[in-house]
Amino acid sequence: MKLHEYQAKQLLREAGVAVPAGQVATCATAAVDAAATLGGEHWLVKAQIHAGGRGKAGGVRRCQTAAEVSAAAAALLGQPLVTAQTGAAGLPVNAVLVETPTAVQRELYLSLLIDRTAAQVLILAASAGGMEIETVAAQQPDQLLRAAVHPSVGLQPWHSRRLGFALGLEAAARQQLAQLLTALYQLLRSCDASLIEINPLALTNAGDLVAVDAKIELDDNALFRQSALAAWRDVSQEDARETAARAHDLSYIRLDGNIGCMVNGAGLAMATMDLIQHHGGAPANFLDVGGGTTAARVAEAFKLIVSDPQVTAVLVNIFGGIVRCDLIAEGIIAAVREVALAVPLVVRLAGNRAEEGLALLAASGLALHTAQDLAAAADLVVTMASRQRAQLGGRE
Amino acid sequence: MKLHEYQAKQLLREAGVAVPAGQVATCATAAVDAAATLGGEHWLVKAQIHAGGRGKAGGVRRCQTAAEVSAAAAALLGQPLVTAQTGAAGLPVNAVLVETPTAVQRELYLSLLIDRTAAQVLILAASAGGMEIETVAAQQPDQLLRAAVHPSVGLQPWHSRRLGFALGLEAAARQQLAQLLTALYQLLRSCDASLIEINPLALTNAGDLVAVDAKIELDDNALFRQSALAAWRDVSQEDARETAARAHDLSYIRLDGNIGCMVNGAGLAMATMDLIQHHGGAPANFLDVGGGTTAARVAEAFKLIVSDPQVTAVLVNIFGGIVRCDLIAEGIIAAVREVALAVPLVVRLAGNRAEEGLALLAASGLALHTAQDLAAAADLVVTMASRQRAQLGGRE
Amino acid sequence: MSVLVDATTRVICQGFTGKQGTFHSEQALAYGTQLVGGVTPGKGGQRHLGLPVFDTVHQAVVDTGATATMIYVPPAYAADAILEAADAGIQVIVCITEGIPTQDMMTVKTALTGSASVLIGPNCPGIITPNACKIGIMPGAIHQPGCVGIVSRSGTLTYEAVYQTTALGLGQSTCIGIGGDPIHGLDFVACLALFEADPHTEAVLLVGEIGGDAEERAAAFIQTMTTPVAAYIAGATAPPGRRMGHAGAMISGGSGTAAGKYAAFKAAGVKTIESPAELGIGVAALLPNRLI
Amino acid sequence: MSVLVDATTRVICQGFTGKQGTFHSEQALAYGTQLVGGVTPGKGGQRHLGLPVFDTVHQAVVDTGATATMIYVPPAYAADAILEAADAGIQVIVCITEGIPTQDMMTVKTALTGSASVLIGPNCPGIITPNACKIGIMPGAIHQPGCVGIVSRSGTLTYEAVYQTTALGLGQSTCIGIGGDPIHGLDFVACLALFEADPHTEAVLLVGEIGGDAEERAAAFIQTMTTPVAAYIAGATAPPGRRMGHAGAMISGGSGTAAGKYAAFKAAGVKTIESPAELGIGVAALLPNRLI
Repeated sequence: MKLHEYQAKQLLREAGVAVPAGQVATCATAAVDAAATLGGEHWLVKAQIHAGGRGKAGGVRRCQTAAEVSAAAAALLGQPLVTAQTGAAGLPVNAVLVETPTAVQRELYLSLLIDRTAAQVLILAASAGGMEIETVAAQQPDQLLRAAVHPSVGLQPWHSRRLGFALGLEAAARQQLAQLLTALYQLLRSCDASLIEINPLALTNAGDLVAVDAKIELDDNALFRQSALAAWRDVSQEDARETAARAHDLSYIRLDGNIGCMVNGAGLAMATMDLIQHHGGAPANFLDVGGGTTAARVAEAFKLIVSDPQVTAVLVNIFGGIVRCDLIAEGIIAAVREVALAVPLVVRLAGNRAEEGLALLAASGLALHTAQDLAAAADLVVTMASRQRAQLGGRE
Repeated sequence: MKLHEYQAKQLLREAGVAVPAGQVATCATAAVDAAATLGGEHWLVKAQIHAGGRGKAGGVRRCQTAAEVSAAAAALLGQPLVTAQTGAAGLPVNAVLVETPTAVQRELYLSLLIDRTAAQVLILAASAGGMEIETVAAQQPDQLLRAAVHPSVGLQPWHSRRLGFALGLEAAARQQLAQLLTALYQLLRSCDASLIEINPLALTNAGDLVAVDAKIELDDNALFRQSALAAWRDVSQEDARETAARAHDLSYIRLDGNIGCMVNGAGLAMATMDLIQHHGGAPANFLDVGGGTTAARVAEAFKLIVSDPQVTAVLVNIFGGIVRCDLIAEGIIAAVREVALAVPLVVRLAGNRAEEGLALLAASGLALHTAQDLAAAADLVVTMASRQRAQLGGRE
Repeated sequence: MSVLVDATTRVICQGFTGKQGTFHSEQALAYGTQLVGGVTPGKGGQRHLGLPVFDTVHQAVVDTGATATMIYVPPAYAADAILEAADAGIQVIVCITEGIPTQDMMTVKTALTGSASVLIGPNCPGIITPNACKIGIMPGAIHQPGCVGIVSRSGTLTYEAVYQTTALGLGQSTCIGIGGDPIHGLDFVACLALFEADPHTEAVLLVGEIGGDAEERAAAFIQTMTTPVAAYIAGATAPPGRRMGHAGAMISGGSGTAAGKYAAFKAAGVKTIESPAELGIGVAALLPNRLI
Repeated sequence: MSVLVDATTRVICQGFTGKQGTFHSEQALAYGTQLVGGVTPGKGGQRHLGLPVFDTVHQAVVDTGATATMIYVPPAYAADAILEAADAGIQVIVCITEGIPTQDMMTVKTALTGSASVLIGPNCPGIITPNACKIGIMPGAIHQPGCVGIVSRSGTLTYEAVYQTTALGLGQSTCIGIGGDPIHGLDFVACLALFEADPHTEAVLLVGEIGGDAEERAAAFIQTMTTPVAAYIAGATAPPGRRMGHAGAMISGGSGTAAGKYAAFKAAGVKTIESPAELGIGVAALLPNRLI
């Protein structure tokens, strides 16, 4: 789960990390009030969305008057913002952060994340602040500094020496870095974050380290014990279908193709997408109906898939492990009738009671195709999808 | 460094552990006041010394009136208390702890210590409270419960389940045990304790767990960062010579024999004691003058050794590694003159400039014996010591 | 004939009396697994499915001699259950639980470093040696004793691999689902080493997926093996930056892609399988004498 | 010819510009150790003893290719120094510092589990391969290249062992002082395994002392060795419950006694030495063809 910049900065501020003075606003009037409260002669108005690349996309505006603040907020709020990271539709801006600008001497990069291979917290830092860290890693790998934190000892003085000296910081800034790292490590652990990224971390003209931008991602698996943070979830930043899917314990991700998929198991779901592509088609979605698949869930999954107008055929691929394929078949029959499915459907059932399931489908009288073999099912659905698309094309 | 029971209980109380109501007193009047403050009809008056076995030695007295409290405190305070653990001289009682007795249903044993081999905190527990844990380990090894705490995860719920169920505690007491263990583990880590022992841990008639007695030992190496606790050191409980030795960075331990030893290095000092015994003598002390031995330290070491009236001969065994034996020889000459040594002295020097050192000693005109070989030195000092003892015996 | 578990393995179930624990314990018993008891704190002394229930793993081990455990406790308690099993001396710890916080697994994994216990999972189907010992949620019926070792980060996709190798008559020596979480116990390399040492495993089918670098490390290890390995990677069509169901299955910052993993396998001379429909025939190609 | 360090080992010193670091760096250089630089945070870029000073171990490793370090920093900073060296990829970390808090060493030891770095010490004289590489505070002059591997928990008592083996013309392959603290890095078993694997170590002299069970574990390991081992234990006359100088040298609760350790060695068929005057002739007895 991603946090907004203003939420991340609130956590940082509470952890004792220096962040620019700022206030969040959801309307232009509030933005002007915020600027007045902050005082000074310059303000930044920053669009709050769950994606980076805002600067280049016009999502961060520098203002010198209240009128400019008002105009900036009004221009940003209520509109989708398209950045290099959002996709073509962009993400809605429902809040802006009004901040006092920071007088920056140097921009650094700093992040803490969980290194899955080492099973340790990894600190990454680089002199090149403001750049994407992946770009630094690709283009200037020797500029990327790493320091791993062993869980049994936690953060040690050498971590900040290692990074502070390598970043070329003076003694006072190294001291601030030590405090900053301590605070960030504590925060990462206490809020079950999988990532805390400060980019850029500014070394100000006054010689202080200030978190000018901040990104925090939380471990979804740990939200059960982070209820205060879980309440900060902003579903407006997420795909509506994916949110709806989650409500039914379905794992759904929208893709660019036209063949809808319903599969049990994440690995098999990915494999099914690959299979479709291997056979010349393009998957419209990832959809894992989960382990204990029920007829009700199958119905919800169907609704989700066909709610996508790009879908011109559907492939259901269920491997009955513990779950019985005949029960799944009943669920499919009911769902197809309920949603009045208008596109071709290929169902592949294998495993536990697969033959009984396939027989039920065949006997249902529905216009669907069945298969027990993966390759055959893929060939069939790709063919069906092209035919359907051609027909639709013909109707246009 | 050992803490007194009342000090240990203060730390426990601050950590949220249930301990009996009590007050420390250093005179009979204060003891009576303490009893009055505590209220009730019964009090325990417990001698505060750095040793166990107080109960059987009369160091814990049960009183029913203020007069009894006064009498118990008066009887204990200012006197040495001899227990099975103190040695024949006993330890001085300078304080008593006046406590409200606990209505005990069952007595348990619980301790946390550093397991050196596993490099983990080890929790020990046993149903047989009040017994020495070594006795339990020897006589009822299957009654001794162990649970190790890995530093990367700290205390976990399973620790208290493991111990709580095995100790036969009911659900409410298991819950209390979980809180108790959490508090003790935190305390051990935060105060650099090498041992926290609650023996007995009482399960009261009311079903609560109460620390009826408590023993805490701190890691001497960590006292530099535990200044508040280091100030609790009670030198009255330590051998005066050992305390004096520590002030000069000497490591001294009084033994029962008659041959004083001065050695550089702890291992070589133990080996020298063993050597003396191997050659038929008995060492009077362990004395490590340390690594960077100076003439001044050698002089202090000499004073310490000869301040022990049992010493009838002295063996100096210095292996000159980095330190120069000729400088040590000069220190020995000065020290022998300063303390007007009245017992035979054998000096073995080896290593860096040993021959020069031995030559200096030979040229000093002092009545001392030299050797470059360990066995020869040992033979010589054992012979000298017997002869000296015989002469002293003759004079008596 | 197998790795880690066989017909003599004595197994307990943590979370024994819960819904999941009960169901899969019944399945394990029906399959013939030597399930010897289970653990549910507070229910010690009771009996369940005809087997003894214990309050602690330690007591279960003392009383039953169990050396393996399957864990079906909720995510919030799973790390604790794993650590309890390790402390009690359990050698093979199979954690089925899905949704354990990553930081819990981080400290657990550290605590198990250097331990004698092997952790399989979490968020995995478990481990099965056909007709001998089933510890997990996989359907027993699709398995068949045989010569292919299967190791996979996935669940149902593993069943697909099993199904296809069974259909071809190859069967499986042992199948290990190592789980889809970013931090897990046994990794590909460890499983490959076990299969390499097993004289009855004639080929290994590795089923990987996008995210992390476990497949890349496996590729390097396979170069040291004599047993042949075929590998399939799920997620060639997955978009970057999205978590594909499994917490661990995500391409981030351009690393962890299927293309990169396939390239690593090809560079290591590993037989790669491009379609999930060809898992069986892919590994069969390594065993020309096996197919009739 | 030696274990862990030899004439090609490139060494740095942590706490380089301090009094101890300076003195023992001079001694190491005089002995011929390939000391290639040192670390003192804040003094990076300076030169000391003609060698470069670095702010961090990482920078020192990058610039000098060092694979070993000797640490002379105060106790409060020593754990941090060890961890910094390990993270920088130093293979042999020798920590001389005495007085490190036990809990610091507890977490450090845990953090090094599974690491590629070997820790010697703390509170130890260090390691020396005669006429090749001296890392520590031992007097170089008493050593002589030879066939006896020496491993010891003590300082000056190790010198005594060296002195006696040199006097007999046996010399030493490598001498390792593992340190007198209750929690330390390399233990007897690890050192014995290294000596066992070294073709030039013909016998091992083990110098133990009271406290802990390291000698008992060593006795069990020696039964698997082909290289003969002689063992001496200091502290036969030490009273129980007293810490004999070394933080680790204490008999507690009747365990860790010299008698118990001797019994373990005898039960394992190890040659035991009862007098510290016979360290040399004790190990020489294992090498009948060596003495003229």
